[in-house]
Amino acid sequence: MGSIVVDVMLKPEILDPQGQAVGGALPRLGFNGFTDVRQGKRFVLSVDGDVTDEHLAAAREAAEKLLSNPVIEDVVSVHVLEDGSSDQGGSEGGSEGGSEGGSEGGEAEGDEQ
Amino acid sequence: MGSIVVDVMLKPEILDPQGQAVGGALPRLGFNGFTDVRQGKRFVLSVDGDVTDEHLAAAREAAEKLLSNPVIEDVVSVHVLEDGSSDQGGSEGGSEGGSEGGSEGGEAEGDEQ
Amino acid sequence: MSDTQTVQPAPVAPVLDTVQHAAETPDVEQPWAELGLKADEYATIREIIGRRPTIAELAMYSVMWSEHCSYKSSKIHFKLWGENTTDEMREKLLVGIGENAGVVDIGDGWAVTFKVESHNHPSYIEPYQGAATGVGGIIRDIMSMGARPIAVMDPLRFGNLHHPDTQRVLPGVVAGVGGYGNCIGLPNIGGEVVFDDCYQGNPLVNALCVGAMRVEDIHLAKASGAGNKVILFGARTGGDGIGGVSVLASETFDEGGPTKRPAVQVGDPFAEKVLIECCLDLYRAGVVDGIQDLGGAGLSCATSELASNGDGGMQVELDLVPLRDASLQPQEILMSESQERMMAVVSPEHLDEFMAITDKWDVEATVIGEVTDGDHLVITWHGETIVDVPPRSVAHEGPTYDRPLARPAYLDELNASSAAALARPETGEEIRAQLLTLIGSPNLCDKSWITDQYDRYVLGNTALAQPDDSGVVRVDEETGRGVAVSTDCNSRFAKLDPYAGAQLALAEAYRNVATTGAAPLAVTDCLNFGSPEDPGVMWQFREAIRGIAEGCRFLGVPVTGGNVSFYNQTGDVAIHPTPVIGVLGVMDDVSKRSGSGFRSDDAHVYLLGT
Amino acid sequence: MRIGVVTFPGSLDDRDAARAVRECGGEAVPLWHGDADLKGVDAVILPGGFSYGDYLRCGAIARFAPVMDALVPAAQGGLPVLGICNGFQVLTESHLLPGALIRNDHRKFNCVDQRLVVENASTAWTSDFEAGQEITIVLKNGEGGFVADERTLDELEGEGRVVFRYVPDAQGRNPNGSYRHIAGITNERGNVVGLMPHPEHAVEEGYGPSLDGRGFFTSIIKQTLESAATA
Ligand SMILES: Nc1ncnc2c1ncn2[C@@H]1O[C@H](COP(=O)(O)OP(=O)(O)O)[C@@H](O)[C@H]1O
Repeated sequence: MGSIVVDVMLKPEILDPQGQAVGGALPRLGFNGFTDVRQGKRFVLSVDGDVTDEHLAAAREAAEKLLSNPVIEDVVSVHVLEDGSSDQGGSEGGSEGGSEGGSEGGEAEGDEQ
Repeated sequence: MGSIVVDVMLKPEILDPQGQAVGGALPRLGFNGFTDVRQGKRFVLSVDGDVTDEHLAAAREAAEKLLSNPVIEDVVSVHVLEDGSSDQGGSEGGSEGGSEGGSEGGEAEGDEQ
Repeated sequence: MSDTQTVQPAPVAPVLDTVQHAAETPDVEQPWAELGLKADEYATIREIIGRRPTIAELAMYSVMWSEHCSYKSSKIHFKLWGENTTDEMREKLLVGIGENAGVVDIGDGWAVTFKVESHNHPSYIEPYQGAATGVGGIIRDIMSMGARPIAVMDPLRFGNLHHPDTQRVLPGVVAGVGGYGNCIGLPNIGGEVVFDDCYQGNPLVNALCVGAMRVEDIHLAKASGAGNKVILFGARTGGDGIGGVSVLASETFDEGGPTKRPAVQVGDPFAEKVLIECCLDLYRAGVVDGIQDLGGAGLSCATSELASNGDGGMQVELDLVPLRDASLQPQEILMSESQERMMAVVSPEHLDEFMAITDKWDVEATVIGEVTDGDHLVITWHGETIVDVPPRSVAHEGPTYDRPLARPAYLDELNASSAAALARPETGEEIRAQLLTLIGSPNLCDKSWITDQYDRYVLGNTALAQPDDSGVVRVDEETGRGVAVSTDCNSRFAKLDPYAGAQLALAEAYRNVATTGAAPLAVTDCLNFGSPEDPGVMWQFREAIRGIAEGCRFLGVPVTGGNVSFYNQTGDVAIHPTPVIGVLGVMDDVSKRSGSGFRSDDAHVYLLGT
Repeated sequence: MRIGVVTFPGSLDDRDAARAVRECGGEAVPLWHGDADLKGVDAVILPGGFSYGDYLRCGAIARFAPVMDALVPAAQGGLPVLGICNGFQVLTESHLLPGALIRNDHRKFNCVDQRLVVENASTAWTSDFEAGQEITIVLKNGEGGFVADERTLDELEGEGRVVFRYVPDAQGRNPNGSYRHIAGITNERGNVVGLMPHPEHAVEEGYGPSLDGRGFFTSIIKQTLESAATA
């Protein structure tokens, strides 16, 4: 079973109350090195079998049509999740960080609206 | 200016009503190829200058302490955003999909709680 | 189920533990202790069914015989309710204690049902989801009576406002109550927020729901009529709420799905909103013979209670249950506490119409069995029988305990230290300072930071809500007939004297309802106490029940239902006894209600009473 | 005078909106999300609530309901449409109105009796008000912050399409962080109006903070009767 990750962020010029709240809380916990925080959404779409180009094309279209609102958001990435498990793998470790992205460098979504 | 991406997902065994609602809507829009959808959060933390190992260590700690709720969520990835812009770049294109991740393959977060 | 401990995984039977297999292997070691059963309870189960239970049967008995589901420590004291309920008090009572919620007749053909329940422990572990699913659970109780839920309330107790953990628990609980109630579209018409150090490690999240229906629409949880279908509808079943009971989980199913069992249940208010409208359509169509919500103990509870309340047996094919997590074992499916599910009993000629209605609302519905003319609850798994038990023995004939009780020794000393000994303010300055301290204290200050997070207007029938002492909602849009509800409890009084403290709580709620102009009609209660195994706590508990029951007789209003929550303690230290009382009253026209507070400039102020 | 009230799965204030229509002398016609059929109504209300749980973005999934396939062209053709709260969100997601509604700046759900200024009293839904009139109706939402880019905001203001503004508090803040205190807007034609506050909760004596909400419903009823008379 394969998975596709769609990442959506608010456009830089749109106010992000959640990111702001996190950014405000970090220094109170002793994290002082961060100048800004923005919060977005990450979708993991599962498919039966391997991810095909058709799946990716459909995911890209769904990302534009449904998963993001082009008035306020950008689709910043649509890519295959390499681990292949339905969602972030066995949850132990969730170590796909290293393997995700990069791998399918070509499929980044660049054409909002 | 550098950025670090933290990805957080609900643990696989936890019900995800949001993902479910999206999963239910996709077929109505003609997208039939997806068997499951899970929705998570993506944080982009900005730092002044380049991302250092200290920044990454702090981000990992913040991911565990503040950005995720270990009772129901996993931090699935903490990695450097290569574009270097504060968040997904100039929003035109948002083409970091290819360059993000992979780069810092080692830093995936694996030790919830 | 909230207090199950994590136990060592037991070796998993390589074969399905069928009834036949159980009969053939009487000596298999069973994890009854890990499942919270006592040795004699386990022995009783073997005696009832004449062999060792299968793992699925053991799962059912253990969860249904838990304190939470069986009321085994409290039941014996419930006879005080009956003894103190006169025929006159029963007059307006359409459904009394024992059903999912009591129902009272408010006139003009309208009936109202209301009940308060606790979700204390889950809300401490995961405040948002704990509180949210608490609200969701009580709403399903009200729905299962045939009513449309019309309002919610949330009596809350937290530790010290300034304690760092309160900063985690309070905002989470409030957001959870609001998140669920707002999204499901029920006005929040009141509640309480009390801070006391005794709740630091054990906050109380009680939730009350009120529902209304026409008298003839009352539905009950019973399965009768051989051949009638048993339908599970609503959300799919996942591993929710069985996380602690890993003894039930197979460790051999690493492939092919999540094998971890979440202890935290996640609520889906949208699914429940759709379920409400779907159920109301089903009731209107007259296609439901019996109905039960799935709450704690999930399918174990729904199947055994429906069958037990009916006049026959029930046959269920458990492998037909739609799953969210394909790796669940049958015993886990029986114990799962996945939210937003209901079970209905439907006659075959109504089946198509039933399914058409659930389809209209996109609610998944599955026939999983039928009512039989036998007297057993029989559950199969891919054709093999894994449960074969008398349903009453699971649902209603669990163990009861007459636990020792003793008046705590500290009470005399506590009562001896009276407020008279405290210093009095002497000067105007001191009085002023004291007044400011009082009105600035968390327990007396403005609560709008909390109440503004709740929708009090949705449904358009709210005649009073915060900051008034009772919530008032219209039931009948033609006449304005409606109800007033208030919940109250000062646990510091109850600590000093649980009998009088409980009566003071009752009296306060009764007064709050009466002063709106409503005639008090019925009482519900949520009895939050420490461990019943502590004789001092058990004494507090008995005194509180006695106080409420006798107070109710004096006032002429019956207790129609409620909830007991034990084991509210941190280590050995119990919370103050906290018998939260809800009183409901009726009014001919709620637009004529009187609110609290001054309403005009030249009004006179009178003091009534002593 | 028939006003349709759409019910999506998760709509909450649909019955209230229908009641408000009736209270003000109109006939309320229930419209179902799954039917691309407007039943010949004279106007449509998209009510408040949490359609589809508002899980993705408020109104995002409802926008694709069959009833919207009929409603969008009808609205573009001049059918009066009022979007209240979640209905406003559906209108922005459908691009019948510009901008978007995001999470309140304080990140909490907020239920208050809110003062508004009516800035445009010439839309289909506000003609019974006076421009500059102050009204108090219920505001209750978690994602009510109106945002749009500067150009759109300037355009809205320049064309008089800001219909309602929040009266800011003593600190100059509005209840959800809306850009330029905007509470409600209209399209170029003035037939489509969306706002976050809830007029349907202020139409009956004894229930709600005022009777100020009636003006929305009496406006549309009068206008429809007048246009029927002149037709
Ligand atoms: N948890 C709550 N949920 C809903 N309403 C609440 C809650 N707590 C308090 N309220 C409401 O807020 C108002 C003020 O509460 P409070 O100050 O505790 O009142 P009082 O001290 O008069 O009992 C009352 O209308 C009460 O019903």
